[in-house]
Amino acid sequence: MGNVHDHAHDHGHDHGHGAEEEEGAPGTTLADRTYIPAVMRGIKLTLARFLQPKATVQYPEESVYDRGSDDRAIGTQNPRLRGEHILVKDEQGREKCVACLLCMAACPALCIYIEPEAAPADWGPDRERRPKVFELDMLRCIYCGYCEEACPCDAIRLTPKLYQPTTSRLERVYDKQRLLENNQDAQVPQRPRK
Amino acid sequence: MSDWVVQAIATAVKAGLVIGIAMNIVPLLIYLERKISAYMQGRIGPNRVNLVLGDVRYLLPPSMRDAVPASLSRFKLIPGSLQPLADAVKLAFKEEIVPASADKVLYYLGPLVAFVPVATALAFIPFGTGTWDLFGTGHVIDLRIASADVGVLGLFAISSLGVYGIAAGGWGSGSKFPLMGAVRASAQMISYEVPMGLALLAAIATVGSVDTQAFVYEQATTWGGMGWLVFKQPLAALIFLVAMFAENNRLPFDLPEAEPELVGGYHTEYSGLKFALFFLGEYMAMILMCSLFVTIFLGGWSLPFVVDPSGTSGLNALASGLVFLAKIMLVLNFQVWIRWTLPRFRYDQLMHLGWKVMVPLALANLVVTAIVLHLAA
Amino acid sequence: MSPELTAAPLAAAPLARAPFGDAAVSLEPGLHEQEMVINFGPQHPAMHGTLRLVMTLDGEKCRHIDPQMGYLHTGFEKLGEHRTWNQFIVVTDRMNYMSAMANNVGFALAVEELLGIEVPPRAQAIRVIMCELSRIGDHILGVGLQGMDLGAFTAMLWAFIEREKVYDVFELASGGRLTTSYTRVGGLAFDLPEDCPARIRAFIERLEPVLQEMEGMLSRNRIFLERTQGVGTFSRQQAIDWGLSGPVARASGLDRDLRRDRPYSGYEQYDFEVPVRTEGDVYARYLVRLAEVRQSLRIVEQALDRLPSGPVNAIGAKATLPDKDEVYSRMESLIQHFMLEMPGHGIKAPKGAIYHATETPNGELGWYIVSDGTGVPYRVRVRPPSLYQFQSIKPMAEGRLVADVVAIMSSLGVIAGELDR
Amino acid sequence: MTADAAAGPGGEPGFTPDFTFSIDGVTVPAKKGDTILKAGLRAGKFIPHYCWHPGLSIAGNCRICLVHATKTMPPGKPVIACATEVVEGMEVESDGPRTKELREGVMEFLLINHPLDCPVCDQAGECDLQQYSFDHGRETSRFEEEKTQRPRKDLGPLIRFVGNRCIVCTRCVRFCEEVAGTGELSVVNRGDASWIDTFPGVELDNPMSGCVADICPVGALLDKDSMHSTRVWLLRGTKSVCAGCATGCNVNVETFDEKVKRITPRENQAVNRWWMCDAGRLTWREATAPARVGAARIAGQEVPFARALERALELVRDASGGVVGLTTGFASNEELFTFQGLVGRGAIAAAFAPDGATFTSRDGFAIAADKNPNREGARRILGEGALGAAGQDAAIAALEEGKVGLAIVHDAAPGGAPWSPRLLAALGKAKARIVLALHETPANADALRGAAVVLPAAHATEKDGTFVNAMGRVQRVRPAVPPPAGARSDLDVLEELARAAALQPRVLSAAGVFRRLAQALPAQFGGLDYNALGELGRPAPGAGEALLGRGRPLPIVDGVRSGYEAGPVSRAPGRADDEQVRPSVHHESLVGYGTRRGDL
Repeated sequence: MGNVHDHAHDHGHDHGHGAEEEEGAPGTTLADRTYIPAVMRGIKLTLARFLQPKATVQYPEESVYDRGSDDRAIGTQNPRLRGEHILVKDEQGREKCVACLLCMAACPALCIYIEPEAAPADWGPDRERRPKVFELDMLRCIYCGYCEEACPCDAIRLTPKLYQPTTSRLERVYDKQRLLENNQDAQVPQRPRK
Repeated sequence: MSDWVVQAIATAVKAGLVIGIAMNIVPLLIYLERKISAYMQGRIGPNRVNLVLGDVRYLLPPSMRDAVPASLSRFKLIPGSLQPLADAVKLAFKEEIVPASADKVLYYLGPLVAFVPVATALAFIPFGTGTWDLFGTGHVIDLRIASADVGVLGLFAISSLGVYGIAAGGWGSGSKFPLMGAVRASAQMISYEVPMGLALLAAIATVGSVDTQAFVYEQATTWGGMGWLVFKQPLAALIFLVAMFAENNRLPFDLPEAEPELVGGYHTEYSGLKFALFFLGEYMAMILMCSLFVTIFLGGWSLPFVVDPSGTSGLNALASGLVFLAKIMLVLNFQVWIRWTLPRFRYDQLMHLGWKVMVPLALANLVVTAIVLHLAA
Repeated sequence: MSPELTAAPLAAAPLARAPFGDAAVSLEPGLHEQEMVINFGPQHPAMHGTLRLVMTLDGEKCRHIDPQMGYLHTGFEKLGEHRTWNQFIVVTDRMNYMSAMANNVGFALAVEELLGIEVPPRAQAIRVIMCELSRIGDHILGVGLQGMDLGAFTAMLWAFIEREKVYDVFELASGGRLTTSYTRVGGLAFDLPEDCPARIRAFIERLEPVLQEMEGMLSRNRIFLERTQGVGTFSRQQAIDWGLSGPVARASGLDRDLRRDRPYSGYEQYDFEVPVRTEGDVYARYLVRLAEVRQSLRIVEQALDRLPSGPVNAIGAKATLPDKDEVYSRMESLIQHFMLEMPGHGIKAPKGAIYHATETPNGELGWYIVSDGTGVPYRVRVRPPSLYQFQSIKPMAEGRLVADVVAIMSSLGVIAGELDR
Repeated sequence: MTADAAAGPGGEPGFTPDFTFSIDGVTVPAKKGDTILKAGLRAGKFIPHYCWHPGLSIAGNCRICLVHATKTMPPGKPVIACATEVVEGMEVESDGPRTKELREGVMEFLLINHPLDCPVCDQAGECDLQQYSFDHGRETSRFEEEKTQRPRKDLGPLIRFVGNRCIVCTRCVRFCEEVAGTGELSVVNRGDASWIDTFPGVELDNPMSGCVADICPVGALLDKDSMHSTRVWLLRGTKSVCAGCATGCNVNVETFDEKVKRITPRENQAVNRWWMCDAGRLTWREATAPARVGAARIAGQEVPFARALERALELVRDASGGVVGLTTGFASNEELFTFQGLVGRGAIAAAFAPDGATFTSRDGFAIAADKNPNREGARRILGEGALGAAGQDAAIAALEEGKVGLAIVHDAAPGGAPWSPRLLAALGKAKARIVLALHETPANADALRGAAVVLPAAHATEKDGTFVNAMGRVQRVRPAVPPPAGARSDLDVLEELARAAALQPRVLSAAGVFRRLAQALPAQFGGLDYNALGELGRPAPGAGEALLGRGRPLPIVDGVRSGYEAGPVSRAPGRADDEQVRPSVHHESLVGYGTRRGDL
């Protein structure tokens, strides 16, 4: 593999012209002409790979986040991963969303539909509005996170949970209830802004 | 019982055995190929299709069952080992699509012609000793199906028919990519039969016979059992090996299929069981060619200290068969290994290599062999 | 279009069910002609994405090539007229999906130049890191795909493993792997996580052995050399004439790199070289890509070494969203947040037009943006490097063998999503 | 009014500059007595302002319009552009670093006590506070202390007050004082505790009270009718005309998702200045009222619209004997003209909604007692003979003769047209009857019952056409939402019927019908071009200055105090979307009133 190394390390001064000419054009030696060195080198490399750890992640059983950090850049659950949405509840169990419709406006995929309504009287004076309808079409959603970014109330967040397959399209349209219950137990930190 | 009856029965048994084993090597080979390529590429390969034989804890007395963790208790075969079966089932249930512009007769004939001659040619391969005394009854069984004296030539003649299947399939598909694949296959076959034959000639000259058993016997009895032609005729062996890759349409010579260029080559338009038959034929051809290579250059079923070339015991015969199988598998794996390592030749380069490099080399080798043999004689 | 091209498919004979032997009637026209018109794509293993080459073949030889586009037309440019400046960034992800980050940065830079916003140094450095990582990802996979199109499947999968690691870094920073949407006009969506620089370092340290492996598989492999050297040769003048840019142009001796010649995002601070070769063939493109990966590694290392601290969004320009804590507690910030998010308000670019180009992995990605002073662009026109590279396949590959067309095609690095826009 | 066309919104007819001065180096013409702000606006130089409104007196209390100007006393002191008269040669700096600093300071003060309400505030998106803070204010706040708290309450049936958002610009106070003339509002308390309130025992219930929500530059005063229903950035405005009365206020019909969300006034100095009445604001609810005829019927059975129209066409084709037509003052000019052609020589009777409440504001804005948006148009097209009792008598006579083969009833009046019981009874004598109806109420139930075909008629928010207001001004009404499911607009239907009757070769658009109309009736509509009507309309021949509400007073009936009781909505029995409306006496009373409509 010596000549391979030589070639690999000439990049610093290799300004394109004639690094190969100095050491003889690659593949022109008599040995190279027989193809045998290339075959042997290839076999050596593939054999080395044969014995190395494998990159495959057995997805449903394990995820990239289970891998040790030596192997992948991600070794732990990535809090920034943009997965399915949740609607956050406040301390009293009410949805935090006040139906300001900023997420609907910010969404580049136009997948959010909200109808506002006045909050029930017993919610007190601090809560005037709430969403009557909050629908998120997960099939249209591109998981860009703009809704979370736009939310001035920390009401909608993207969780690192990736979506599960469903058998009908309708199931992928999440209503308010589903968004409120979706992955609610998981502690989803708020994505940092700056 | 007269000898011919015994021989007739034995031939039938041998035929069943050879075809059965060859057909069973194919799924094994497919599995190995997938696994080896996966491991080389940093993947795991097929590991989902298993035969789960139930919970082995139920073999234990009830009081001991809890001691074994559930995860350990489920007995599985080698992970993914049933993948070829799953593939076969899948292919069997796939829709058979026949292109509207296909020439139906050729289209249906193609896969058959690709498969049958290859399976037939296996008849000439000696898969064990030729001197097994059947359970001491005095009936000497030759462990090959057809004990023809012209085995090598016959084998060579019949196996070459396989390309007609590819040509017929490619032409009969009535489509452009398969046509190109078929033309490439025919040209490639012609180009590489020549050096292959010439290399074989050198081997035949060295051995002095065209009988396949004679080839093995010669190798097993000279140079202390290691008189394999790969040592006596290294250049011929190399040429034969390279030509073998080309004959089998394996990388770096897989031009008739060449996915990035011809989509699927001659089998682009095939689906379902017809495709499976092509697939099977291709792998059978690999087995055939590897058997031939083993027989001619790697000493066939012989191995010093393991197989006695003229032994008559049943154990010896069995050992010879296993040695033969092991050698085939080694060569097959080599073929797989090369396939996943190298890039593909271009059409003109392939021709260049065949006609301008390998044919002269093989000729020269033949001449040198002749001279050496003449001088030795 | 040549007469053969038009004549052959049109003279369609009825697909009569012919008796055996009379194949002349049953087979479609073209099989019996001296020249055969063959469709490479839009569904073809070697046409990455949905590209189409209509080729007239004389045996294995390719007489004419008619490159056709439009099979992945997504209307990105038109979408630009209906999305706000920041909303369009998610669209840029999907243009060249091999290097989403570079597209993000390119568009953000163009808008910032239109608005006259100066991005803080930390954001610039992070953008450089991300651009170079996406270049690494693109080139290493491009090299691998070049191998795959020549039959070396294994090298491609090795490349994919490394590309996934690049995506790991992207995911760590932005939360998205392929569609990163990481930049914003005036900065970035968020700062790098604390452990990200260390992880990037770990990744680039482990990349060198892999590069050597790839080279071992391909660079001195005689089969690979025979397939690539002298194939698809383009002279420097031809590269200029055909509007080529990026690694393809540099392989033809066109010493041009916007990072060096027209620095943006602080590229002038970094010490790197622009690999140029003169051969202009497929092999030269391969070597240029590999050399560029190493240069990118150098840039990333330097950028990590001197990663400045500070904010990642322009302060005071009224174009970036305020910090969330401020939004929850301060009226001015809340108003700014609302104004930037509400349709019809937000970033109002001044009237005018701008062309801003960046050196993306594929070449010069230019953005011509016309603003009419409203919250959305009046026109977004993209100069995709792929377009010019795709059309240059005609002079490159005509007269060569089919297998060469495939080799040339994969050496151009054409991305259909970027090409068709 | 000849100079009318030249006067766009905010434009001044006959402006002749007396001298020039300069703003930011740009020379601007001005009249003696102009303020900097006004002269600047006229020249297209915008200076931010909260408390200043072109229709109100100058208060000068918000201070956001501070500029630097020469020739002021004392020199060098920043002045408020809204209250400073320009003098010749004055040099104003409104866009420099010094001004920026001033505005930044003012914005900081204004926002100190402003609550973080943007997410729940309906003003967000059209809020001057947001706009100026973004354009001129600081990027973040330095204020650390507690914000003051002020009450939130309902000031009147339509208006909700959110005290914390108020910047005490007093636009609303001045509006009630100077425009409405009712003077319910005042600033109470002082300093940072001051807020807007009604005088004790008084409600903000003048007939124009909704306008205070329009002119409020922040979200302190909100229209309860549309509160929490949508967001302003989603709304698509359609420039149309209010069909609530004969004044014909210019309005924006604002819709989202093909539903009307609110109606806001549109400036037209010749008609409604910047205002509109509360009743007109609510007219859009007529279109969603439960009484709405939502589907076509054949002999009482609901059928798809296309089938009913087919049946109607058959009836017209097969009609033998005379034709009688009944229409209303709610039909557009084009509908009336086509209708007239369709009925031909048969009798036409046009019924008009009875006069209702009226109101004339202190600044001359008037709610007409005539609740028909197009009585003037009907008079001009059908002639006096068809109107009122005369027309009805003629129709009754024709019907009772028994030779009428087909009666066509076009009832676009909300709440049903007030036909006389005799006429309704006589309708039964026609062999067949086609009815286009907006609402089905006790008033017109007899007309619908027994009709061969009933087709849904379009509401004013669904129409394309023109109305002539009481002052003789032809104004365009534009469709903001589509008619009910599957239906086609009235004009379309009438045109199809006319074609089926072989009266005309083809179906025309409203523009085409208007062209025919203008040619056929030169004395009434001559010289008018549909497309040249523009956003503000044009006076029809004979309208003249005298008709424009100054010379000849509008017919006014006194005695009904509240404007809410005046509009046609009061005749619409019940409303849809009731849960959308905040509970208030006002809306409840409307419902109750509507059911007693027949007593009017």
